[in-house]
Amino acid sequence: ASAAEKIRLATQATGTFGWELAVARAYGLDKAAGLELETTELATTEAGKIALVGGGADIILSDWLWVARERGLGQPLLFFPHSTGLGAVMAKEPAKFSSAADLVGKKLGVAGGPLDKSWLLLQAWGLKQGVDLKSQANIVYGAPALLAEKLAQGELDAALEFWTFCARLETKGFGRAVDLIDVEKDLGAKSPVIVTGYVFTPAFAARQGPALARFFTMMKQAKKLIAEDDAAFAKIAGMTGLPDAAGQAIVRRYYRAGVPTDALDSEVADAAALYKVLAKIGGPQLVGGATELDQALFYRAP
Amino acid sequence: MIRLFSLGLFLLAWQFGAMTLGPHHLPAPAQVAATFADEWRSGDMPLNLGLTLMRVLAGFTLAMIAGSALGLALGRKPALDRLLDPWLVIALNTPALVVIILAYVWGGLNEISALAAIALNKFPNAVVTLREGARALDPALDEMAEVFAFSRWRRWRDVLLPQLAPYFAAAARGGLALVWKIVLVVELLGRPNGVGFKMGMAFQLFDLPLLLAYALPFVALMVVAETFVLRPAERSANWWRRHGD
Amino acid sequence: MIRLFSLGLFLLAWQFGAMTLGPHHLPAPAQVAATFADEWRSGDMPLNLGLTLMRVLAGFTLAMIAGSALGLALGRKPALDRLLDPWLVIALNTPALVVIILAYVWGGLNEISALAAIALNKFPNAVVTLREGARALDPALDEMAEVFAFSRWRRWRDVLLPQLAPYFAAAARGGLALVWKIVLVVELLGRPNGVGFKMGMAFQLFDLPLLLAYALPFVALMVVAETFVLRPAERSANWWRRHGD
Amino acid sequence: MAIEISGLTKIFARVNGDGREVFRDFSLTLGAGKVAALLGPSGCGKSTLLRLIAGIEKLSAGSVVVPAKRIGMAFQEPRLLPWRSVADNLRLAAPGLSDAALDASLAAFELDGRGGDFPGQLSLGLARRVALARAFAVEPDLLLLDEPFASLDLALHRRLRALLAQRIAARGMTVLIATHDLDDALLLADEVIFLGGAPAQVKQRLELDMPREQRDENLTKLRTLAPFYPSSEGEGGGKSGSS
Amino acid sequence: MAIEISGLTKIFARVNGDGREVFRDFSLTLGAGKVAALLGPSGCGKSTLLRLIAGIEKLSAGSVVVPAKRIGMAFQEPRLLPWRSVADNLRLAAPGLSDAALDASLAAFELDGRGGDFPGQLSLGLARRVALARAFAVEPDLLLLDEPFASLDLALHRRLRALLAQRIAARGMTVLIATHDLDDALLLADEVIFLGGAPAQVKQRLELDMPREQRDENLTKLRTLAPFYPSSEGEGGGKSGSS
Ligand SMILES: Nc1ncnc2c1ncn2[C@@H]1O[C@H](COP(=O)(O)OP(=O)(O)OP(=O)(O)O)[C@@H](O)[C@H]1O
Ligand SMILES: Nc1ncnc2c1ncn2[C@@H]1O[C@H](COP(=O)(O)OP(=O)(O)OP(=O)(O)O)[C@@H](O)[C@H]1O
Ligand SMILES: [Mg+2]
Ligand SMILES: [Mg+2]
Repeated sequence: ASAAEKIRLATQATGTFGWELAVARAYGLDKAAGLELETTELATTEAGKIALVGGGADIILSDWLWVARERGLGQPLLFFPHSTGLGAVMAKEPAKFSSAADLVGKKLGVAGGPLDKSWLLLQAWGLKQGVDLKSQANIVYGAPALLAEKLAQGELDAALEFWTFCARLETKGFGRAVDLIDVEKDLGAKSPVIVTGYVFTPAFAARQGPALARFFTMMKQAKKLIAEDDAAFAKIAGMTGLPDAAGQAIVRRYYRAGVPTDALDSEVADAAALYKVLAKIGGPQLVGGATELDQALFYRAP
Repeated sequence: MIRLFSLGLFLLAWQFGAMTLGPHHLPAPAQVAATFADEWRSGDMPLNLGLTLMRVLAGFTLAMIAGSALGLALGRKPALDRLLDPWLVIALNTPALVVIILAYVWGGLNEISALAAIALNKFPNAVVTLREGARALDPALDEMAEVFAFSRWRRWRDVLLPQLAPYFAAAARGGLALVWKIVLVVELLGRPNGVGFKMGMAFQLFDLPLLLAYALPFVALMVVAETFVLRPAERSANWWRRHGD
Repeated sequence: MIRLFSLGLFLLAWQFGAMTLGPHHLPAPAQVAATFADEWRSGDMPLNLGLTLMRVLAGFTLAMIAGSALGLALGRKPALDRLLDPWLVIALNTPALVVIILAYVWGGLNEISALAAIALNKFPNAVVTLREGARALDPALDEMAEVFAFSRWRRWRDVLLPQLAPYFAAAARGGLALVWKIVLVVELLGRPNGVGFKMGMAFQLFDLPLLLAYALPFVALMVVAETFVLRPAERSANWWRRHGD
Repeated sequence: MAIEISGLTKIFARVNGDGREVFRDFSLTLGAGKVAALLGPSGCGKSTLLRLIAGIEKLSAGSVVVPAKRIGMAFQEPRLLPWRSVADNLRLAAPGLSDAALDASLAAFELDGRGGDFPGQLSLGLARRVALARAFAVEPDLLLLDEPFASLDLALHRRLRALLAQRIAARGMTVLIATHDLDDALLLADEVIFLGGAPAQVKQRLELDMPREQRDENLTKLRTLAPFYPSSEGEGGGKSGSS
Repeated sequence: MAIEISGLTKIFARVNGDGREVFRDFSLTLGAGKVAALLGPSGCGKSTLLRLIAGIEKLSAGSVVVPAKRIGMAFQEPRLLPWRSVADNLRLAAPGLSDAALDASLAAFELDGRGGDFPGQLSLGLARRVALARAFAVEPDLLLLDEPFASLDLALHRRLRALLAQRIAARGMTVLIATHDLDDALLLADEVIFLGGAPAQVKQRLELDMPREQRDENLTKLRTLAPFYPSSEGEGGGKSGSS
């Protein structure tokens, strides 16, 4: 057999991509797939983008909105689904903040900044209920970790967080006031919509098509193992950053919910539907010129 | 004027670099300028730039005044210096991230915590520089001022300040740049506006033209300030150095 | 010794603060120490600290040498200064984030880009400080060296260096701290190891003890270096200043 | 009120650890309103004594009592602020100085037209005159002059010495002059103090009663009062006077 | 090979814009191996001339030709490196100096035991002697001395003047001495140049042929050669000599 083909990956150190790769290695899935995976762990998601643009990595994890934007700006990147995991509005007493009207005049933390897609979805959801959250709630942007801490301190009434932080907040007794999955449905998606995916250049896809296919299959296997095999999850439980089993179980529940299940075509349709909503709220700043999703961004194996 | 020529050269080099590297690795000046114009028209640029400038000025003033005062005291009183030096070294080397996070955690996500974090980050630098200045003061002139019973104010303005001027210049030039950089991080981590906040967004989108459009106005401002304020002021203040030939 | 006392006071203040604010706002020294011990035993701490130290040293050395050389040249040759000053102001005020991103995008995500980014960030600060030093040089001593035909080396070591020493001291003290802070950001944005990488992770997990456990060893190192290397060296180098009373 | 120095010890630290003792158990009283001249070999401690009296040198032991007074001092080097013009250097020391007084002061020391120069633009002799003008500008009660006429040509030296004599006559002040020129001492002082040795001691004291205005004519006679001190008069160069 | 100054113009810039012209179209030739003394009122341009010859002052016009030579110079202030000991200050200027030569050099200028002191620990007179020792230590072909004996007591002044005469006799060098002391000029110089005026001009030149060893005895007679220049001899203080 020929030598294993090399794929260079940039991962975010605390993210789920890392868990999956660890499991894949532990179970020898990479060797089985004939792949040599060279991973660069980075501290932030943005660092991955530097890696890809600078040519330091073949595949990174990012969201399709960004890919759509880059394509609009002339960088024809490709995207393949990884996870549907979305965050939620977390609060000490979740029941008190279940509708948009409940958030009016409240101090709402928003992780990821004004162009974060969860936040845009939440705004669209609010507008449907006749509430302009951006102006009617007291918005505090900040780093997700800092906002989680501030919510715990009681400085915020509620916070829109990424799902990994939602899980940690749940271990501290906070609950989901508004789940973004419900928001998506409310806005016209049929099932949980893809959020993150593998991003790479067409040149790489053309060069390494078969290896890429084997890579995706391998990742799917790893995801399945984490979701279903307790022994596999035990191997990476330490990477969740939570010390106790109860917390880890919560994270795993979130993780499981994020594993994509739909066929690619229905994912694309849902994404296109949401894109219109996002484009309207986020404006050209977010999406560039296009108002329709450029569906060619979704990679289909040749 | 030679400075204009030098700036032109810089723009040329930039343009040339952009053409060789491609717009994805380095956006061309025109592209950045267009992005800037868009942001200005939308009102985002004036607002955020203004806020950032205010934070820079406030943080800088606070840190320079307090830092210089302490630096001078430490430079002139070795006993005090021995006592406070370890604290200073700690303050100097504590990463900005830690200071900013702690400030936000203790003081809340608000403007006052932000300003405190900014000032605290710059403060030890000013202390260190001015302390060196104070140590290098000429005791002969001090004695002269003592004998002729100079008032505190005259001693400060006419004897000490001119000797410290180069240290102030170094602390101020380096310090303004440092404060501006810290303000960016402070805004990135916990403010809903300002250039740092906007640059964080641009960074998330990996939008280099937007990033540069927000990064460069302050740079341009400093070039202007250097050309029309700092340089001429220094030239006249330093006449005596040129020994008239 | 007064320094030990001062450090003890610091630990006491920290402990007291931790007790009042609670471990969630400020982890106690013992907790941080325990985390540090864990990380040390696991081998993570020595590895990452070592890598970071190497980057700090390399970046610092590079930037100080190049920066001082250029700073001196600019301070002594006003024409060159006028030509390069705008570039310097631009370099000085370009946010670290921008420099780091561009370095990584142009040079790839590797150690060389990282070092270049580190050195480029510190470089203009060294230039600015040493330029002030060069401007403040005493022409009378230069003339003396000229008349007695001092060799280049002796002119440098015996005439210029002692006059520049306080500026070097300021640039080095502030510079080491600055480089260390920049290394953290450089590691955060594009290195798979090092203290900055670890602190980024700790921040994502909002693990304050871990954050401090990684932030403080360098600080401690600097306190030790200051106490046992810098201070004694300065004391003996500055004997002549004390005018023997 | 006189200047009282008693039991003064002054030890300067040295690199190798042991100190250099410039004064040991040194005592001296100078009458108020009197002019005293300090003579002694180079390095014996004249400047140190002036500095101790001015209060800018710490003592190792003993006491130096100087009644609180307005002090004017001309250091052995000019000690001007290099970043201030000649006029500003004077004004800073004597804030009350009117423009007319400033001009008069500059003219008296033959510094006309030099008010706008910076110290770096002066010859040493000019700079020292500025320092002298400054010492007088404060209208001192106690005037400390460290080699006031060094670096001046002889003609100027004499004119300024005459000026000093005039001013002393016009306005009572306590004056202490360190000098290497016996004539300065003989023409100006009420009392000449010859220092010598290490640690320094008073080797001789010479009281001069002759009114100052008569001393010029009697200079040759006055010189005979200090036969032990080499004078520039006529006895030739090289061989003479091993102090 | 002589020093040739021709058509020299030197203008210093001033704050208000117009310059101060110290020399205008000034010419002077100094013979090789000769000793010349420069006299003139304070501020006339003596130091500037020495600095022009030493090559550390730019000229505004004209030419100063100094054959490439080893220069020893004593500035009007000591100009020692404050961060180097006395011994190191000498060694830096004269790297070839052996330890024995260093000690001898210090002893000759009565600086025994001062090698380890820093300049800040010296009295002005001591520091100036170090500067003199340094100028000699380089074994110069051209020696430029700016008021070499100022701030020294008269006895020491004479001993060092004798030393200088000795060294000149022992070793041919071109020497230029700026001084305010006519005796220095008369005892040491082959040629005395009296400067004056602004811009400075040569007012008088005086050639002295008498062998240096005979001059001590004949000093009084020599003084009569320059009746226009005030001498310290006997004629009293205040009134005389408006330059
Ligand atoms: N760097 C300078 N800038 C401006 N003017 C200067 C400078 N150096 C000297 N001068 C002026 O040039 C003239 C001559 O100065 P110089 O030092 O040569 O005098 P000098 O004859 O040595 O006097 P002295 O006997 O007082 O030392 C003086 O009027 C002085 O003010
Ligand atoms: N700051 C100092 N540190 C150490 N020694 C000093 C210091 N100042 C003066 N001395 C020493 O004290 C002695 C007296 O110095 P001082 O300046 O009083 O002498 P002086 O009589 O004024 O001599 P001169 O006539 O040369 O000016 C000298 O031996 C000198 O070396
Ligand atoms: Mg003295
Ligand atoms: Mg002179």
